[in-house]
Amino acid sequence: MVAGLQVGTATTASAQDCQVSIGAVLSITGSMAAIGSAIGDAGQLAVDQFNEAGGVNGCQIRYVLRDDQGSPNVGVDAAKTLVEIENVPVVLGAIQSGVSLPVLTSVTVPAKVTQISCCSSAPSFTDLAASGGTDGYWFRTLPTDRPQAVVMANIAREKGYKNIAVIYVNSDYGVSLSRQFKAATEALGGQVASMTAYNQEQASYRAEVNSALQGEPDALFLIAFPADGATAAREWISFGGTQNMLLSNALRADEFVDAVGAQYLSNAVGIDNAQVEGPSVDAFNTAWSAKFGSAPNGPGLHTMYDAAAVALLAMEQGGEANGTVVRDSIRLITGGEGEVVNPGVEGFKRAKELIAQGKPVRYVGATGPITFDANGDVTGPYLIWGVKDDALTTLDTWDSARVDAAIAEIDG
Amino acid sequence: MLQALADGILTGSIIALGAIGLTLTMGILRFANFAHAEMITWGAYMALGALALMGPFMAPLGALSFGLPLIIAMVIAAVLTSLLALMIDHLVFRPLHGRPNDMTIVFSSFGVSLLVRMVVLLIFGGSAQYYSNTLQIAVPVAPGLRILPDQLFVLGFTIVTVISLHFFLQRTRLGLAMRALAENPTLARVNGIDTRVVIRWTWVIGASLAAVAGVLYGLTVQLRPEIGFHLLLPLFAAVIIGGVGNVFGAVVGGLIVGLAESLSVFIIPPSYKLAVPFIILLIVLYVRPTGIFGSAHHAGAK
Amino acid sequence: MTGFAAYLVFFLIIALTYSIVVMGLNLQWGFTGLFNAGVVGFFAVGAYGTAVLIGPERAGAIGGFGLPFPIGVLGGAALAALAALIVGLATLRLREEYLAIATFGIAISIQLIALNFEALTGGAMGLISLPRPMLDVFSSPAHYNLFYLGVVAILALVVYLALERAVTSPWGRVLKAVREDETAARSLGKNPVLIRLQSFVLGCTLIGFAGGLYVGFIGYVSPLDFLPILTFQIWAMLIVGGSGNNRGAIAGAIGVWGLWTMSGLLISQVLPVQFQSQGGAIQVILIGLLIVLTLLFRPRGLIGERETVSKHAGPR
Amino acid sequence: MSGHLFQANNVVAGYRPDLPIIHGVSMHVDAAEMVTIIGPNGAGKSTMIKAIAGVLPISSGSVTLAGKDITRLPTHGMAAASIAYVPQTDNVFTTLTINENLLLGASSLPKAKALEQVGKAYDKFPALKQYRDKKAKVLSGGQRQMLAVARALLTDPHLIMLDEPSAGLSPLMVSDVFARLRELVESGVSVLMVEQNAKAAMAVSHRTYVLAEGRNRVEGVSSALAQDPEVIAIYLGAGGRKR
Repeated sequence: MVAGLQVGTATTASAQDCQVSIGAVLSITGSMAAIGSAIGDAGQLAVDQFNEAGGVNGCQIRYVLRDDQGSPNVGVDAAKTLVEIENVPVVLGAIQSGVSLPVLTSVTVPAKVTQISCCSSAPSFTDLAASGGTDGYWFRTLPTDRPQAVVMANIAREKGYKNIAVIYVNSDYGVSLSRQFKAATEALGGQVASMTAYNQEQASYRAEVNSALQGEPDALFLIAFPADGATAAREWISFGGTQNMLLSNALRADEFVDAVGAQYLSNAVGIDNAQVEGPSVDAFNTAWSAKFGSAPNGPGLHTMYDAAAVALLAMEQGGEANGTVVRDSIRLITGGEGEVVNPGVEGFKRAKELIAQGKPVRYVGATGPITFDANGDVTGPYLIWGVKDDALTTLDTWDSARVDAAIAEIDG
Repeated sequence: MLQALADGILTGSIIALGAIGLTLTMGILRFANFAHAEMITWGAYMALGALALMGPFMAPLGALSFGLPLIIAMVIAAVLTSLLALMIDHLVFRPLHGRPNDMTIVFSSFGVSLLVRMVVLLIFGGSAQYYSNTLQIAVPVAPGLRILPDQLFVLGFTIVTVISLHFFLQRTRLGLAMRALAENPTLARVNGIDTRVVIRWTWVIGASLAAVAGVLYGLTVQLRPEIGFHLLLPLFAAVIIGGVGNVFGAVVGGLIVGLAESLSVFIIPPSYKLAVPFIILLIVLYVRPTGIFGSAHHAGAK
Repeated sequence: MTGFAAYLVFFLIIALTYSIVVMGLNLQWGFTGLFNAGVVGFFAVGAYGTAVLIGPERAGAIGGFGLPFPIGVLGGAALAALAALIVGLATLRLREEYLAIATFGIAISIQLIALNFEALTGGAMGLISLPRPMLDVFSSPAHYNLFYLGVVAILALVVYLALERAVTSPWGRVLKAVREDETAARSLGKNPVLIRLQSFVLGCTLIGFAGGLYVGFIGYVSPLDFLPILTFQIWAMLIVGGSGNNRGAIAGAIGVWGLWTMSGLLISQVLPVQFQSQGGAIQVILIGLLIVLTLLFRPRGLIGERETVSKHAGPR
Repeated sequence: MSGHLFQANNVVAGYRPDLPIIHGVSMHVDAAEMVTIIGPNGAGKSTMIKAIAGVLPISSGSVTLAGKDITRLPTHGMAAASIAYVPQTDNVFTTLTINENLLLGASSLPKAKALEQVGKAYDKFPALKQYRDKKAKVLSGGQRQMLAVARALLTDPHLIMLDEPSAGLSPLMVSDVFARLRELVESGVSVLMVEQNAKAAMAVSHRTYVLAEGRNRVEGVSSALAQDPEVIAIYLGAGGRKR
């Protein structure tokens, strides 16, 4: 604690004469605590790298991370202090849609501050943006649930699963993804045996597992976060459930594989929205491993990094730390035909040079190429992962074209 | 159905263990201790810490997922949980005893429960942990019924504990003194019973049972700082169903709650399962506030 | 208006909303000695009740009546009263701690309903795009916040004055009599159970009313708004401010909420990111310690009730 | 004055330290003596006996037994100090068996000695033996009083204090209880009791204290006081009827 205080003071003291802050509201404690602090680290990594590359407009960037404790009233208050007291032009976060939404509607949009979430996947944001409720200040770096559900339904069809049980976390994420999956599966001629919701942070999900087992399913689609997901998967396997498992994006974490046991996951197939190939992804993965000594396997790391990187590049591009300028600059540095820049100190240096020369930049991030649509949503490529030799491996990739084709097949 | 019955009995037996400790403290110390559930959490985590310090030195016993180290860890956890309970009693509950509003002490236990949970969170972190990472596969014992060897151990251990406690309360002088104190503290003192000593032992027994419940619970589920908190309502429901102060009642109450929770999934979605103890509690309070085995003395009625 | 002033307005809206909750709890605990362990449950009932009554129509859902905000808030408060009546009738004739246990239980159950009864509550997604009263009238969000602060402040003042009148009225004296000496109250021909029920239901009505005001300000309601920690925070406000005193209740709401937000700010400033994960736990520990230490060393809080009543101090 | 078995000097006591009910009462009991405390309702009789039995705190004054100061002794220490106390109501553990009730009375003794004493109690009160393993709630009022006295005697106390032993009993039972107490005194035990039934109590006791408003009012030999016109007028007028 004392050491911590000193470190904190030292960091502040070493800042250059000018400083800009960017804010983050994440669940460091509370129900998302297990994934929250690593996501916080991902944001910090981007900021550190950008500072090393020279900062934004010559100013050092201060990364102000606030804990929402998984609770909207705390999150809204945290965001309000960031906006009013820290004067941040950008708020990153939150993790849960239930926190991001009130932050958006009652803090960032009224204050004309840009909000970029790494992790909130609820479809309600798209509706809100489409109806003009966000004034364009809302962005998210992870795709909505729909494409994920469609890809997953396709994989189930490829695998020949006919009768699939769905166990999902009872949160906006789980509810939305499970529904989209059911619709997509049924559109593709498959059948969903049962839909079982579970409440977070329970010590046991035996009742839910028993209930899902009733329909004698030939496969399980588990939509969960790593800790709860491991409990559910362990009980599922323990009580004789099939090892033909489909796993949602949030389960791509070493923690999950370790807790369940790799030997039970040889038939499991998971999905994630990060691209695994290409120099931009490698640049992030290498930097992460160098800094934290482990592979960046966990939900939200790539998307959080990109959220922070996009915010910083937009601040550089816009030339001033102002929410509206950032909002308008984001589209300049993501889509378009500019020179590709990658994550990492070198990438950011190059971007700063190009921006200084007035040349267009196109950021290709830890999740691959990013293009925000009018509602602030991205559609991205997907990767299909599995577990081989006790470790997460990539089995397949779906590029954007393939995803779009799959969606088109269903919308037919 | 069969599986749900078996699961209900197993969950019920763990609730019963925790509820015995709660019913004893509620009966003898005369207040609803909201921090009792946190004793369960504390005990479970102390065993985890003890296991980590001991390191693996013996293979699991038979088909079970654990060996002697866990039993030793359980004893250590019981001791550490007793110490925590005595410390809390000394620092908080005893000074508050006799305040004008006797609910002050109940409320303070509410605050204490928060503190203990957060300290566990601070020490051990919020992520889920297991005593053993190896996954145990349930053994099919009948069509539609699978049981984990650990669960059988838990059931057996609970039965042995309940019987031992019964003999302790019926056959020993300390047990007799505890029952006397539960009925009439003044008369107990007049009879030469040092109630402070009995209260101390009550904390030790209640906390040890909570620690054992925590360890056994932790065997079949994952450890998280909230495990005790989530058991709080089932525990209170079991105590009130069985009648406050009634050990046998707490066991039956625990089984009723466990079975009701487990069987409820046939009627309502599993996500409402946590409300089941509350519904039962409300019904009991409306129909028979003294609980099934409650005597008029410890009755809920004023 | 930006910067600190804007934050202060925002902060006060929330703090004064909570002060109404604390005054409701004060009626129950401070004046009647009832331990409500499910404050957040009744707050949630008021909030959801309001949201359902004022919210826009949703496909395949119950509610969406689009009623005017004042009717919504009163409806939410009435629903909270109903929930209190159900719990109160079951427990108030029993030992005191049964109320504590039952209120604890109903808070958990209400949260489950909020999370799972999607047709009514929007489930995990919550209810969004709730109309905020008179939003169109104001030119900027800052002005609107100032207006809303005025509304909340006036309502808090009205509640304060009404409660002050109530507790000094004959009814209020009976309340205290019931708290102090039930047998004596009974011998005066007062039915203590009925008196306690009145106080409990009225307190929960106020708590529910504040829930409605919260919804009107945030324009959104989700199960995450009603985590059990809020119950602790409200209790800390009451205990620290001084139970049995409505001015203490208001001071406690502002003080503790300020302490809470400032400690959060401080933790984010001084703790490096690798220690941040402990920050929330430290904040909660501070609240817990605040409650326990105040109970032990300053049982009447900062501005407590003047001691006019007997103490039944008995040896253990 | 130091020759008395039991002595209370200027005792001030009450339920709250700042609101004393007893304002400096003194009394004494000699060996093998039976002493009664009477007084109108609210005189503080029960408070007095509770205070000297250690159930209520004494804020000033002193209490000695056989010359030893027992003023600040905790309640549970009284039994070991050879004082037994039988409360007026709730004086048996109704949820425990008769045998367990008796065993509890011997809590301050070693286990073997306790069993021996319980055996003796059955010899002394054979009527209790048939209920040995029954819960005490099945007993009648008189039987409960008998059990309470039997239990109080298990430690062979020098002094036994009783709070209204005749309360709620039929006249026949009352005389039986008083006869029993008289036998005790004859066997060498001292008795101090509070009584509403002043006439009957004074008839069996050696000396009587009359309390009023928490103070000593009158004291003296029972037979003499029973003739005292003042006492008769105030307390015995209608055969010790309640005010």
